[in-house]
Formats: sequence, C-alpha cells, structure tokens
Amino acid sequence: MLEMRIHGRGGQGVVTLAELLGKAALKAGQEVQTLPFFGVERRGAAVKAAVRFDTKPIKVHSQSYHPHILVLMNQNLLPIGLGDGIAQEGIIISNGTHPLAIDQKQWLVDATGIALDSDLVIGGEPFINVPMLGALARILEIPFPLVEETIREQWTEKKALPNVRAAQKSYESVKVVQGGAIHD
Amino acid sequence: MTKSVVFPLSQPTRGAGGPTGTWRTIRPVLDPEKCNGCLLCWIFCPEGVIRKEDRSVDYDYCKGCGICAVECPQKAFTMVKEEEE
Amino acid sequence: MSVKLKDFSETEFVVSGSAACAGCPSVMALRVVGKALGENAIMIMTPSCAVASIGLLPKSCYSVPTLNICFASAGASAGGMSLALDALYEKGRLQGEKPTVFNWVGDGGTYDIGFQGISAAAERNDDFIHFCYNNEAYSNTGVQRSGATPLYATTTTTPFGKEVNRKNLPLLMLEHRIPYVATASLAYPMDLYRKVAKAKSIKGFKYIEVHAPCYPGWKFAASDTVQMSRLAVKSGAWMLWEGEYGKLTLNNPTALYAQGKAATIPVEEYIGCQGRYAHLMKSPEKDTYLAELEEEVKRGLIFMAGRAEL
Amino acid sequence: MKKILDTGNAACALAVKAAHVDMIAAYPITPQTSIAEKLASYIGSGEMNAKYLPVESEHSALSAISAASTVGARVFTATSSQGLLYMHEIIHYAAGGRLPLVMANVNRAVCAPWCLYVDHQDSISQRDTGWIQFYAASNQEIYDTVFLAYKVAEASNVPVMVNFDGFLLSHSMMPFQLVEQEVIDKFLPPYEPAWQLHPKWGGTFANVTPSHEYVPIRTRQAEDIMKTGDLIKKFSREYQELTGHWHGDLFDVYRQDGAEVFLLSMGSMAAEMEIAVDMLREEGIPAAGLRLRVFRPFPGAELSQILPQGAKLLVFDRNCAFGTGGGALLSEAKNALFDRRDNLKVAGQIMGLGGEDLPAAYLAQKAREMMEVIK
Repeated sequence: MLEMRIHGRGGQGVVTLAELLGKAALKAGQEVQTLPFFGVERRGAAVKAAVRFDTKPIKVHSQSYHPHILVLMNQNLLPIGLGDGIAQEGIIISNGTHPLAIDQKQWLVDATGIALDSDLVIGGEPFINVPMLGALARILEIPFPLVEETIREQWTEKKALPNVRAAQKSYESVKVVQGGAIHD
Repeated sequence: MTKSVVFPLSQPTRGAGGPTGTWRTIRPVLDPEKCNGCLLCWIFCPEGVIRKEDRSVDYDYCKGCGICAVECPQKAFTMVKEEEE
Repeated sequence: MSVKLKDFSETEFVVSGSAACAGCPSVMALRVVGKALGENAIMIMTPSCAVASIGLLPKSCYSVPTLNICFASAGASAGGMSLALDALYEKGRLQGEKPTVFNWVGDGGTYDIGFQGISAAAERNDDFIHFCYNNEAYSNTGVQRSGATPLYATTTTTPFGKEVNRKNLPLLMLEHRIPYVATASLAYPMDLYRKVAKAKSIKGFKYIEVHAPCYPGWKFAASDTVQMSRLAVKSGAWMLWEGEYGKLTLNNPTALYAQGKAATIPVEEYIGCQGRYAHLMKSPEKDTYLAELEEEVKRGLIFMAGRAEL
Repeated sequence: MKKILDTGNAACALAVKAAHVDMIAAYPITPQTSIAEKLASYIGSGEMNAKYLPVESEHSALSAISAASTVGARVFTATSSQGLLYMHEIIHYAAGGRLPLVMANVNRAVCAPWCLYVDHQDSISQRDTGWIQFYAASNQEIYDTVFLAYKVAEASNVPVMVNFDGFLLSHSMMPFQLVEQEVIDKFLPPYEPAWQLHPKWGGTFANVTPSHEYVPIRTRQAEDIMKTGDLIKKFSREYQELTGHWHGDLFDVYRQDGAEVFLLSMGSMAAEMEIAVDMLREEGIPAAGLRLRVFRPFPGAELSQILPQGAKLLVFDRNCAFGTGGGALLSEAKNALFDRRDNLKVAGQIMGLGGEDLPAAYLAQKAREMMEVIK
C-alpha cells in the first residue's frame, strides 16, 4: 500500500484534489481511499487529507502517520507536514520554484504559476489543486489520459478545458530534486 | 404473521368504553309533543345517542350528561331519576 | 353560506359508548367535525383526553382511521402522512381522492409540548388540518395548568390560581401566514361546521381551535358544557374569528362586540359559576380581580379588532 | 456495473435512491448531513420519484416517517449522535408499532462534552428499542446493506438501523460497485404493506392497551426480532447470488482456520482488525478476526458455534456500557456464552471513543494485553 498525505490551507481544494487523484487512480485499476482530516474547516487554516493506493481492497481506516509521499500545497507548510510524520524513505512534493532545504528526495512543481498562467483564478486566488493533481499523477505514474478523463467528468467542457491544460502543464513540468539540483 | 397479535390495531366498536348506559344517575326522557325537530339535541349529544330521525335515545350508551335537556329550546327533554332496580 | 342542521351528513367519527366523560366537549366537537369532513379522512392523535376516550385495544370508539402517536409528534406526523399519501396517490399505489389528514389534539399537544412541530409544519405549509380542542388545561392527567390556562384559574399545579395569562396561540398561528386559521366554539356548531368545510377545501396548513369547556376541570355541571361555551363567547373571553394568509376577520357575535354594535355580558357571568375561580369569587378583592379580567377581555377585543384592520 | 469512488454517505444515498423509497424526512447533523443533502437533491432534480419533508428536528423526522409508514409508504431517515438520542421516544414507538422503517445512523460520540468523531455510544444507547442494528465496515457494505435492510424490515415488520462510522466511512471515499437497477428491483420488489391506515380499511392504531393484550403483542415482537437473524442469513445469500457481493451474514470471520484467539469488534475498526490479526499470526498467535455485522438481534448462538473449546475471546468495544465495567459487546458476548461449560475465556477493552485513532499495531498491542489478563 502506498500512502500520501496532502497538507494545504482551507479553501485550496485539498479534499477535491484527493478525490480527483483517487478517481484517476481508480481508472488506472487501483484500489484507493481518501481520508480527509475532519476539523471545523476555516478558510486559511491548515487542513490535510490522506490518500491510500493499493492493488487489493484497503482495510486501513486509521489516520496517516508515515506517508510515503508528503504533499505541500505551500512550502511554508513544511514544519506542519514533517511534524505530522513521514515514512523513512518518504518523498516530499511541494508547490514552489525553489527546492526545500531538506535531505529527503523531493519533487517540485510551480502550481501557483501554472494556475495563474491557465486562468485558474477564482476571487483573486490562484486555484492550485488541479496543477497539483497533474504533478501527483506523474509521480504516481498514472497515464495522463486518465487524468484528463477524470477532469472532464468533474467539470463541464468550458470549465474542464483550462483545468486539463493546467494539469498537463504540471504533469510535464514537475521536477525531481536530487542533491540540491533540479532535474526534469 | 397473525395481524391481530403483531400490529396494535383496534376496530371501531359500540361501547368501546363499556356499557356506558350504566354510568347514568338521571336519564333524558323526550316529550315528542314538545319536540319541533330543530336537531340541536342531536348535534350537541357528545355520544351521538340521540337518533336524528325521531330524537329517540339509545339508553344502552347514554351517559346522562343532561346537555340535551339544557339545550332544547322547547324543553322537550326532562331529566328523570333512574329507576332503582 | 348557511348550513342547516338537517343538512349535516350522517358521518359519525365517534361510535356511541366511548370512554369519554359524560358531556365531554372533545367527542361533541369531533362529531361536528366528522360531519363536515365526511368519511374520507384520517385522524392523528397525541396523548390527551381524546386518546383516553378511545377505549382499550382491540376496541375503538372512533370510526375514522386513527393513528395514536407520541406527544410532540402531531405536526411532523400529520405532515409526513399527508406527504406520503401524495406520493402514493401520484404513483398510483392508492386510487381515488386523497383523504383529509387531520390532527385532533388538546391544548397541551398544541400550545406546549407539540408547538415546535406544529409551528414547523405551518411554516412548511404541510397539507393537513390541525384541530386544537382547547379545554384550557391538561385534563387527561387530572387538570394541570397549560399554556392555555387563563389568568387566575386554579388547576392542580396552580392551586392558588395561575399567576400569568394564557398565550394567544390562534393569533400566533395566524402570524405563520398559513392559508387558514379559525377559532370556534361548541355553542356555535353551524359556525364550526362551516369553518371545517372551508378548511377541507383549502390545500396547505389549516388551523382550527375549538374552545372546549371541561366540566370536571373547570368545576361546573356537565349539563352546562354548551352553556359555558356560549358564555365564553358572549363575555368576549373567547373570540370567534378566522383568517387567511395573515388577514384576520372577526365573526359574529365577536365582531359585533368589537365594533360596539352589541354589548358583552359581564365576565363574572361566565367565570362566576366555574369552581376553578371560586377563590376569586370568595376573595375580599373580588371586585379588583373581576375588574382586571374585564379589562383583559376589553383589551383583547380592541386588539383583535385592530388586528382585523390590517 | 460500474465501480465508483465516493463517500460512505454517498453510497448510502445512492442505495436509498435505488430502493425506490417513497418519502424521506431528515434533519441535518454532522456527520450525517450530506445524506440528507444528496437525497433532497435527487428528489429536487427529479432523479428520484419521492417526497422530501424538511423537518425541524430529528424527533419530527422519525415522527413524520413513522406516520408515513402507517399509510403504506416505503420511508427513510438518517441521523447521528444527538439526533439519534433526540429520536429515542419514536425509535421505541416504531418498533412497537412494527413499522418497517430503515434509518441510517452515522455513528458519532455523544455529549457532554461535545465531540464530532466516531464511537458507537449513540446506537448502542438504542439497543433495547427493538430495532435490528447493522454495522458496516466499508462503503460497499453500506450500499449493499441498505437493500438488505428494507428486505428484512418489510419481511419481519421490524425497523432497521444501518450504522456506519462517522467520517472514517461517511466522509472517506472508497470505490464501490453499483448494482443494476433491474437486479435491485428483483431483490427488493415494491413494498406491499401488511396493513394500511386508510378510510378504505379503518382501524385505530396503537391506542391504550390492557396488560393481557399488551403481553402477547410484546412477546410476539420479541420472538419475531429473534427470528430476523435467519432472515438476514437467507437474504444475504440471496443478494450474493444476484450480485456477487458478500460481507458475511451476522458475522464476517477472518482467518478462522486453526484459530484459538478471536478478536471481536464492529464497524471500520473491525476492518483494520484484520491487519492486526495478520500481525499476531506472524508472531505465531493463532488469531482470527470476528467482525460483528449484526448487533441486534445479537447472534449469540452463532458466536458460540464459531468459538472452539477453550477459545480466547477478546472484545473491542467502541462504546461504554456505564456501570458494567466494560462495553456493551462484552456484556452481550458474556451473556451469550455463559452456558458454555468449557474453559473458554473472555476479556474486553473499551477503545476508540470520540474518534480515538485505532491503527492496526495499536489493536494488536491491545490484543496481546488482553491475552495476558486471561492467560
């Protein structure tokens, strides 16, 4: 079983990201589970959700303590994310342009930039969950057509199009950082 | 499944409260000569024991409240003591 | 529209030999209601004298199909039943005309424990008639005070007289802006019949409150039950009116009193013969109390006349 | 049929829609709310041919569907925690009136103090009301159990409560397979009430009843509830034949072969318990998982049958039976096994209250501790 924990802030669409990722993984033939953290959600407050992937039905229902993948919707969530725990060989993927100062293997995607470029702005806020979706799908080796299909099922054609573009952009531009150097 | 035992259902029954005629100490007696058929006794009788047709009283269930005697504009009903058996 | 007694239908909701007290106002009023509603109706009851009057299972004194449910449930249960009937008739699982669903509930089940559910059903405009037969106390449990018990009346829980007044629940129901609200009296059966027939013809939430003097509770002679109802109206202590969507109309004789075209009888004539006010009648301050109650009646008439102008 | 990814609450609402329910009344409460929202939306959009009554309380929700049931409608409501407690009076009424209601209860702790997270105190508090109680452990099981619930309720005239864990199932998305409508319709034909309150038939329902009439009614009710265990077994098989879906009947037993230590629990913790069983097996402990799917009627005879001579039964309670020193499952299990004359041993622990997290390793540790106690 592969476990992922996503950290974000209220209003960033963390639960929707988990849902879309889960749906794409289901299309890829995996068993999945999304487990939102249940608090009284307030805009801007730290929120989190876990997503589990497996080849057989998932029996775990407890919280995620040692995820293999830690997702940070903002890089300033690093202390919260690490504080909640990560697997020994766990990797971190964050939304940003510069790598985090950590020893773990990390991936980087400029989800905010992609959201702004793709007109994914609602009420002045860049909507970063779909760009993050593209990046996570790439890391999980989910073929992009399944991501596109998932997005097209979620939104009407008009709304789906910029989202598909953004997801594709992040799917292609997410980079792995090793030894402080950014790799494609 | 025996319905009667399974479901708590009751059926409309005359005298569901028992032989309520025995509750009386006084009974209404109609003087048909005085009655003009206004039907006020019929509609005011709580138990519906006064027949619409002839204002005759069903003494099996009349409780003897006396409302018919009070309300009759013709004073056609008289309340009389139950015969002692 | 005037209806004659001889035109009243043969429908009887009450089968003779009920377990009600001799001279009970609830079964009396229910007989009139049955004649106005006709056979195609379903009744819902919550704990009350009307339930205690049924007789014991497997016998029932009511020929109209009847659901006995819990005390606070009348509003929701009638709303739920009516909506379910809508579903079943629309789906063709029941055929013919939908029965009139109505509550037959006392002032406890209406003013007090049941008020939340009734207010909510009124706000939703559920399709049924809520009847409150108001005997101004919890008579079923042995005459305890209720929200409908008037000022200074004694009950077993107000042994020295109730120190606060009743609430004007029919007016509160009018302010729900429901399709129809009416008050009625045992002593005016034609008026009651007309109001029930009217309520039956309207879709949505209808509220009818019948003033129902309870002789064991109020302590007067059983034979005077209708008389007491009449005195309540004639003194102005109970008012006859109806309202549609918040618009109020006073009915006669209340309208005549409110307009000053007829005079009410002194309130003493109404309450003086009720044992529940005996302590007032014997009090050295009797006149002060009576003046206060008289003032209360006057104020009520002026208030409702003013409300009818709106 | 297609497999979809959605929450436990969505699974529940989809099943209620497919069950051709006629009338629904519900009041929002966390974590149940989205069931009511989804059903209101299905009805509003015309996807579902039913009526929705937006009541002002849970007491009213159950009062409304109880009355609706008496006129012959298939009905539904859903609630949680305080809402379930507020219904208590009508929960008894519905069972005594033999109304075939189905209610979903999304398990949540009760106050004071306030807590939004899962435990089973709410539904366990209703254990003597005469309702059948299911506890589901996955979104698929929630979906499938709703159909089974109507089937059993209408065959027995005993109301059914379908329980599942707040948030852990209600808000957690997991894949589940939908069943074709024709198959559902075959399993669950249109509701044919045994009687209906209607002017055509008359009758007064539930008036005051003297002792000599009350006793046979209550006795019959108690007997009929005991018989629903066999109905559940029968209908679970029938459903399996039609759909291939199987979650166990009264119990779901995991790794029974050669087992001597049995870990008994309910709800989502029982799913994770299987991982704990695997851990214990790896240590050489002959453990098995016993997931109780039906708490009422309590399958005492079946429990006894599963347990071999000298077995160790470890009971994990997500509730507290205050004043007994343990949880309700422990009391029930001991009651069911009292007549055994072998050296069977039973131990119990209360855990997971107010959403306390229960990872498999923790469950395994608790199992080891209990084994020490009854060694």
